[in-house]
Amino acid sequence: MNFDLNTFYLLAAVGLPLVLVTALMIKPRAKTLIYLAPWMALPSLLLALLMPVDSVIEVPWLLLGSFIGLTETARVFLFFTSIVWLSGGIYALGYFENKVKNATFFIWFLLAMAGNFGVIIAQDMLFFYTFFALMSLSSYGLIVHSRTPEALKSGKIYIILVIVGEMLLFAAFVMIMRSVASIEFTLVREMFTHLEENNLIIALLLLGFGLKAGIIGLHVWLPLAHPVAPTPASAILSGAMIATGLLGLMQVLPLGEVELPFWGAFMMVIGMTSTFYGVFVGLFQNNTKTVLAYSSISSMGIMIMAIGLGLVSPARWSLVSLAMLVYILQHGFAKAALFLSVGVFAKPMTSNITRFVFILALLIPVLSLVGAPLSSAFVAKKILEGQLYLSSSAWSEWVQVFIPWSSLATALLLARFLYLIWSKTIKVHKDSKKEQDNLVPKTMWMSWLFLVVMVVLSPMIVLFLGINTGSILELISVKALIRFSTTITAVILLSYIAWYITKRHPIPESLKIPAGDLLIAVEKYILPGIIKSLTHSIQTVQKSSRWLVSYVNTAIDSGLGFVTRYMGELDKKLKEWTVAIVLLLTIMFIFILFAWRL
Amino acid sequence: MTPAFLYALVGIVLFSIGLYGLILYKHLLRKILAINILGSGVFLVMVALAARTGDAVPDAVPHAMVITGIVVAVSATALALALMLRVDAETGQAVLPEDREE
Amino acid sequence: MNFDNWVPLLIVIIPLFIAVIIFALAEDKIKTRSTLNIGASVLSLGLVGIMLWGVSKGFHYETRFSFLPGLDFVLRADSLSMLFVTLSSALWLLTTVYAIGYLEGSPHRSRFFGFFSLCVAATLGVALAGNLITFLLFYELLTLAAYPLIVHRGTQKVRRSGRIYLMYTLTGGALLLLGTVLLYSITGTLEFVASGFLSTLDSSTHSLLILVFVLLVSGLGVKAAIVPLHGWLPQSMAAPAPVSALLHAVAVVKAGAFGIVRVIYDVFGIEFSVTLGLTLPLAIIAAITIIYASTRALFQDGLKARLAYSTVSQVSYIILGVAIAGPIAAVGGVVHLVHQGVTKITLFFCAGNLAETLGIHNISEMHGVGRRMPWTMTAFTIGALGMIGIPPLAGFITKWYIGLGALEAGHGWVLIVLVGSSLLNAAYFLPILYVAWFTEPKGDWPAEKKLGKYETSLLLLVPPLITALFVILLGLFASLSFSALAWSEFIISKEFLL
Amino acid sequence: MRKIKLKILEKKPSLFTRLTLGILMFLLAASLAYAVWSLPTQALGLSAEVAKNVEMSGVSNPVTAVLLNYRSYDTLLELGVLLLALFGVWSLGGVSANKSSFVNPILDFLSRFLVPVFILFSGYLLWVGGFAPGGAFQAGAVLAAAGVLLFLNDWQLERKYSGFSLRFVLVLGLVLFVAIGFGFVFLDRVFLEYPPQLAGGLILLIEAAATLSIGISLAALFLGRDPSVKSDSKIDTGVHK
Amino acid sequence: MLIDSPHWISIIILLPILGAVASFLWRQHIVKIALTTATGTVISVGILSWQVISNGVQCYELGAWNAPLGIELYVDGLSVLMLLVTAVVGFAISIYASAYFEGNKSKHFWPLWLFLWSGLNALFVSSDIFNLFVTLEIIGLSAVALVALSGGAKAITAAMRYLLVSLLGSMLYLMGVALLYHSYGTVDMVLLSLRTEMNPAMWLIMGLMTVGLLLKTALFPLHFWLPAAHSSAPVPVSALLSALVVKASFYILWRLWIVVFPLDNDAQVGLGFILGVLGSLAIVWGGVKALQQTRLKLLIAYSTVMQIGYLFLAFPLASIMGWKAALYFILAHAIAKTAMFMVAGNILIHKGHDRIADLYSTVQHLPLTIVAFSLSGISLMGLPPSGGFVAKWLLLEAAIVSGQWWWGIVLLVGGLLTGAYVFKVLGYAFIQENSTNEPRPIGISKRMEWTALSMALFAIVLGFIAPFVLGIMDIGSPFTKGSL
Repeated sequence: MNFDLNTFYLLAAVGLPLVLVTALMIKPRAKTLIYLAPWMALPSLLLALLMPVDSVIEVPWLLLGSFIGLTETARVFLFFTSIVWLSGGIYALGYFENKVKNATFFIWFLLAMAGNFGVIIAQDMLFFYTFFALMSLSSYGLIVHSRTPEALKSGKIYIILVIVGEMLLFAAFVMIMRSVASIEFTLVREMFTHLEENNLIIALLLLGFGLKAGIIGLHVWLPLAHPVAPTPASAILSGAMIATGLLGLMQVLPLGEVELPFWGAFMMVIGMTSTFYGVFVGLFQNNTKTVLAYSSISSMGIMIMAIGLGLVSPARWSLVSLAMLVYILQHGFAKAALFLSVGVFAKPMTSNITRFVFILALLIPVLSLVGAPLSSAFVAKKILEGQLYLSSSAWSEWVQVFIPWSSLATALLLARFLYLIWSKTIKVHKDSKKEQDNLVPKTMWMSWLFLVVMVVLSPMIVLFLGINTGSILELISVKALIRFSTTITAVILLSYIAWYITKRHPIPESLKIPAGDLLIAVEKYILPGIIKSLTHSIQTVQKSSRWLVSYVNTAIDSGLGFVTRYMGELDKKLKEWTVAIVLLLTIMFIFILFAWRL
Repeated sequence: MTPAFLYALVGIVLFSIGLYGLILYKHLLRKILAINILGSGVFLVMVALAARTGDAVPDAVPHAMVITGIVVAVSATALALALMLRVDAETGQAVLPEDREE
Repeated sequence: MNFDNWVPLLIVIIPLFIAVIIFALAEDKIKTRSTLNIGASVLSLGLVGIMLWGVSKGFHYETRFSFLPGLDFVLRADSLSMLFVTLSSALWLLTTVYAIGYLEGSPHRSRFFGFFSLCVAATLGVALAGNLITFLLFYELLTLAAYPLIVHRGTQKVRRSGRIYLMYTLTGGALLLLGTVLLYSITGTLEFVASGFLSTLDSSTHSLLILVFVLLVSGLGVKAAIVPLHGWLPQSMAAPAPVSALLHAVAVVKAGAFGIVRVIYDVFGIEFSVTLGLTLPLAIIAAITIIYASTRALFQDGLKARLAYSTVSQVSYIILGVAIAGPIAAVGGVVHLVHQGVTKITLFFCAGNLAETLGIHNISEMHGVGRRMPWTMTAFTIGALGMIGIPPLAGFITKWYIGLGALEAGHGWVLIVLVGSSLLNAAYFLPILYVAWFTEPKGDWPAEKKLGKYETSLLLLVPPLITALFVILLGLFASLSFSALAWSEFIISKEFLL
Repeated sequence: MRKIKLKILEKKPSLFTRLTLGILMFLLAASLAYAVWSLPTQALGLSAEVAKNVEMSGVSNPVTAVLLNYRSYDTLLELGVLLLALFGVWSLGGVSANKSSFVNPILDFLSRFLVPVFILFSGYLLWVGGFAPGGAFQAGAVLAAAGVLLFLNDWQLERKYSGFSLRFVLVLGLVLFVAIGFGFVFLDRVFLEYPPQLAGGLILLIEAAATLSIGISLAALFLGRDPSVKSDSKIDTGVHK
Repeated sequence: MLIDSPHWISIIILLPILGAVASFLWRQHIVKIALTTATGTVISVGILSWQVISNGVQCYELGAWNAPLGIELYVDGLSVLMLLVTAVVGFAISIYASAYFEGNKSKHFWPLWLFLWSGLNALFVSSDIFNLFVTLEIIGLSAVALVALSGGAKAITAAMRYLLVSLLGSMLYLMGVALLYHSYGTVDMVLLSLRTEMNPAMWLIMGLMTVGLLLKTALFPLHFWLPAAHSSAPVPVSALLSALVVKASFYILWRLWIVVFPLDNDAQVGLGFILGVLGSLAIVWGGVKALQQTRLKLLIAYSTVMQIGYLFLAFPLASIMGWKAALYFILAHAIAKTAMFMVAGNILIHKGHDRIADLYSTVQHLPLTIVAFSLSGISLMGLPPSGGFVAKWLLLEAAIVSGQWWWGIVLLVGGLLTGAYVFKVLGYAFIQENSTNEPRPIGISKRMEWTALSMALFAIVLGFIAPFVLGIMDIGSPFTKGSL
């Protein structure tokens, strides 16, 4: 077993959180252990920085012989995921400062963390699938942590969808394994070329990973899970975990090698629709975290569109992937920061200055998400536009048009978010004078600010991580600046109008789309029908089987009764001499008859 | 119709009558008597057919068997009678339980 | 008759011998009885270890003496039997420890442990049997030895389930006997031969051979709880926990499945069964069992009843794996023998713990039990996830291989069955985990007992944890040379003339 | 002797049963008759061998020769059967006989006259067995008749003799037969094989002892219970039902 | 030297008779005499069978008169096994009875029992059909007297009925002997087997003798006397009746069927079919009735009716393997049934009644007895480790080889029915409810429990020594036509 150092480091990154979990299981109330929890993300951060890239290592003794290692994309993912986990963890320490009775939250937290890191370093289907399952199942614990009825209900929906997703992935992986006869991603991608009936496989993969990434139709659990989960958990959920869905697709699909026009186009369309659908429904929500959830859905939509582009014109994939990485990195930091900010702003501020600084810090991630010139989102969208323009397929022109509109839509949604945060903080602000001690714990706003800084630095980080997107500066052309300022003014104008209208006659309740839109509809109209018919059929089956059983029983009993009675008489009769001897003689005569016939 | 066959025929008739009596009558004494008739029927057949040796002296072996048979029948009857008395003493009537007409 | 010839016999004789001694032991001699029990299981585990090492080195262990004209009593250690023997003797040790803890202070313990070791002797015999007649002998002994364990509690309900158990298993035994005699009258030999000895027979006997197959499989199917014949298993859940743990997770049920594996591989030979067109219907029946039993499990409120139905469906995985005539599916089927055994015994141990310490029998009473007995519930969770087939655990390996093998052999529909049944498994296991971990306890427990300073007495707590650990290890390190998976590949490589 | 209610007018079984039984009996008799009729009219059976070996057997009457030499084993077992019947009757415990004090004078006179005649006559029968029809069983029967006559007169065997000595006499016939039969095995002969020259004497000896045993055991059978046991004891119930 | 002297055949007959006579004479130390005779008989039977096993069939002309005139004793594999089983069962019963009977009862028991034993030994060795009649009578009368020994109204009436039935059977058999003698001039089986041929007289002979013996063997329609007799008799006697006496008349029918009756193979199959059908009815009837019984001894008696049915299944098969199976059934059933009756006896004495319902309290005091019951139950059911299984296997194989698989099915159904009633009884042994307060149970002597257990264990061991036993069965090939 060649136990070289790299394997040790990789496995340690994943193994360490698990070790701490067992420690916490043994001594749930040890304060020191709990404080250790966030720092478990550190080794993977170091790994992301120092590990040589492209070293796929075979670990023969683990599972069915697994392959792990850091590829280009994996390194970026590992980097921003570990940072999000780190800051989320520190934030959680503050968030649970007084309330933490025992370490249940941190046990689920560490399990999900291990799962997340495992998924990133996995280079074969089984290792990926194992840690993907670990991550999804343990995040259930995070979602239902508050144990409120809505939390449990959305948890239930989440776990059902996760299990269905798992099973679809299992089927897909088995089919791949059958035709590819190896579980390593590289070989899987190569073999994809001559895979004949791959439509079913790709559909299953799309469903499986789409569920995690929140494509339209499969996104229903996101808006329900995030608001109920504790803030740090929902931050990590939408910051790091959703991205693993994308990572899965990037690992398995033959991006850049095989041209799958149909699936590419399909994904582009799906991506775009979910972007705008996310924003459209998001606007109607009045819970800050649900708005953020819908914004994650819309940004994921863009990523799906990018993958679709990769499938439609594989030649463009090299640059598109860079754009995706940049966007995901930046989106991770920004979305996590926004979620954390919700928690921070929920607490009263001490003085006006801190409040002003906080609002400024809040604006940075919002602007970067919208695609402000200096932000990496801007870079990503710029590259995407370029590639779309260059790709030959008919769909790409149509999509290319929508890119600018998408940034407008996200801007609108985030404006809605700002409005909601603003209205909440003001209320708290008034009576903040009384409870001085209810201040924002230091760890919370420290980790939040750390993330904001990360958002700012993301263009540089991208460069540092070796993704040469060309120097940021030459991209910022004057035209881009103008376009950006126009969108900003349009957003301010539109939001003011919207605010003004809603103040006069608020939107009637019935029109409001509840969180989890499609699912609610399904639940209200379709599901009850199905359940009713199902229970009805089961009842009929049970009733008939019960009737049959009782019928059979009565038949047997009466039969037995008859037999015993009949036998009783026969027995009594047999005892009489006449009958006995007559029988004797008859047997003798039969015997003689037989002998005679012989 | 040699005399031997004639006697054998009588033996057979005795046999049947014995069997008839054994089956029909309930009282144990009648049954024991029937058994004896049955036995003597068989012995008669045995002895009758022994006389088919042509000359005056019949075949001795069946005769010896009949003597043994008779002794066996006697001892069996003795035991049967003693048992009948006990049945009568125990159950008040010399009839087998299944034949009892209460 | 050197040492090699004595080892298999010794392994079977030790528990038999112990049973006789324990029967004679007075009720209050707890110390001696426990030491005897554990000593016997450790001793036989050691012997199995020696044999395991020997078989891998190529030694040939066989005990043979003539038993009927033309038929011998044969105990032979081939690779397939080694797998099942190791499983049974390992789990026997654990269950003994568990049973000692579980039956603390209950009456008739001598009688219980006597019949218990009798059962184990029968299982080891079933595993080591070298021909069909010896297999039949121990198979019937198992039926008999299991009955007193089922009716151990002596209540009316238990006796009724005992009666149902007998009705099924005795008829099964009769069918098996008829099949064996019919086979013997056709072929003249009953020895297990690596890839079956029936292929050489001329085609005139094929219709008879199909009848023999049907008789044998239905006889064995009763114990393997295939759908129409599974009625007795859920009923016999009223037996005490160690009984349902060892018997219904390992001994009785496994003997049936193991028998079917033996019949298909070592009597008919897989290719010949395929030519006779027997494997497909069997696979379909196994699939129906899996789905039907899982749906039935959904509606059971009793914890052990739900586990029982899950056993019924899980055992059919083995049959499904074997019935799909591909080598990979076969590996899945055979390895599931071990995995299902280990996982199911963990679940039953935990169910037993809950029943013994807190008096919980139904799932509705399990609210917040995770907080009261965290370690038991962790073991239960590992077991449950293993059953559903979540990757790092043992169950996943089986489903992976069976799915793969099925596709290999062109039976696509099996994959759908696998996915469907995994969903059903999740549907009936996750609510239990949900109720245990994520809900608040409602008032106090039905019959709480304080057993030792941990959540329950160590004797009850350690076995499930060990088996849960096994569930993880078997899954995590499946590719190692001495793991169950490698061993089953070694078995299957001999069966399929690749 | 307790009166046994001999219900004469037993309820007649129904006509139907009697009819079927009648038919069956007729059928049985007819088939037997047919079978016997189909036998050869002339059949020597074993009379030739018997005649050939009679002088070897030590007696001239062929029946006694068969009975006590050729098939002596049967006779041995037969004595056993008789003794067995006695054991059986004694084990039943017998019914307590009520002694009627009134002695019938006629009976008394007749018995005083006839008993010695019976004894004499049985002695003759024993002797004539060798060369004419007679022998142990017939003699024993006559002796038993004498015994029955005595019992009818309320004759009681003295207590002194009704113990071991009675049982010894009962058993004497069988024991002597076995002793003689097996005795010659030590003179390297087969069981129940008599040296030809001694055969006659031996047979007579066996017959004498047999007559004695048969006579007394038949009489004891008539008495119906073990005289050594006090007659008033009610039927002793079994120790375990 | 003494060991290999040819006279052991006569000794095994005479010794019990002398024992009976001696125990009749010297009543004060009756048990000592009886037990010494019993051991003596067992030893002599052992020596005889060792002789036969080592140097084959033995033929012994009594009184040095050869066949047609004199009586010949003939011992082959079949008779050796029957002698051995009688010796084993007899010895166990003697030990059991020595503890079971006291005082007055044992005074009557031993002479009758020893006479019965000698009758059995005489029957199994004799090859003369009239001699068989006499031995049959010895067995019949002693059995009747023994049944009447327990003295109750039920026992006496059962004995009376049994006597009448056995006398009727013997008379029918005697009529057959008479006809046989007068058509072929001899009563020796060997000579008869050469001379008999199919003619009207032969039909009748076969009819009479078969029906007579069926009545004494209590095959299904003619079984009405057996349950009452076997259940009301004292325990050692009912064990004797079920294990040995019933088998004696079967043995005679068997010998006649193979040796005397002029039946070629398909004639045997044709005629055997009737017996096979009656046997199957017996199995089903016995099984179902046994299931309905509430008292243990009656249950065991009906199980005898069923087991007899098994024996008659061998007739329609008419193959050597079928006969061997029947013989194995006799061995296994004799030993298992003796053990079961002893168990019933122990329970009866211990609690005063043998109602199955409240068997639970006995289990506490008589663990060995319940183990004996389950072991003998296993043998009766024909489950693997036992002698019953070997017999069931051989019969099943014979049925299938001869193509008449339906007898196999009947056999299996029988096995299930036996399983049903054995486990019904065992089930009660596990009930936890504390039954009504029983009168202080009477302790029973260890000897009785250990004999029951040893017989049960022997029934299981019988399963493992099959090759040896089947080897004995081949001596003198008793099952081929012209064998004797």
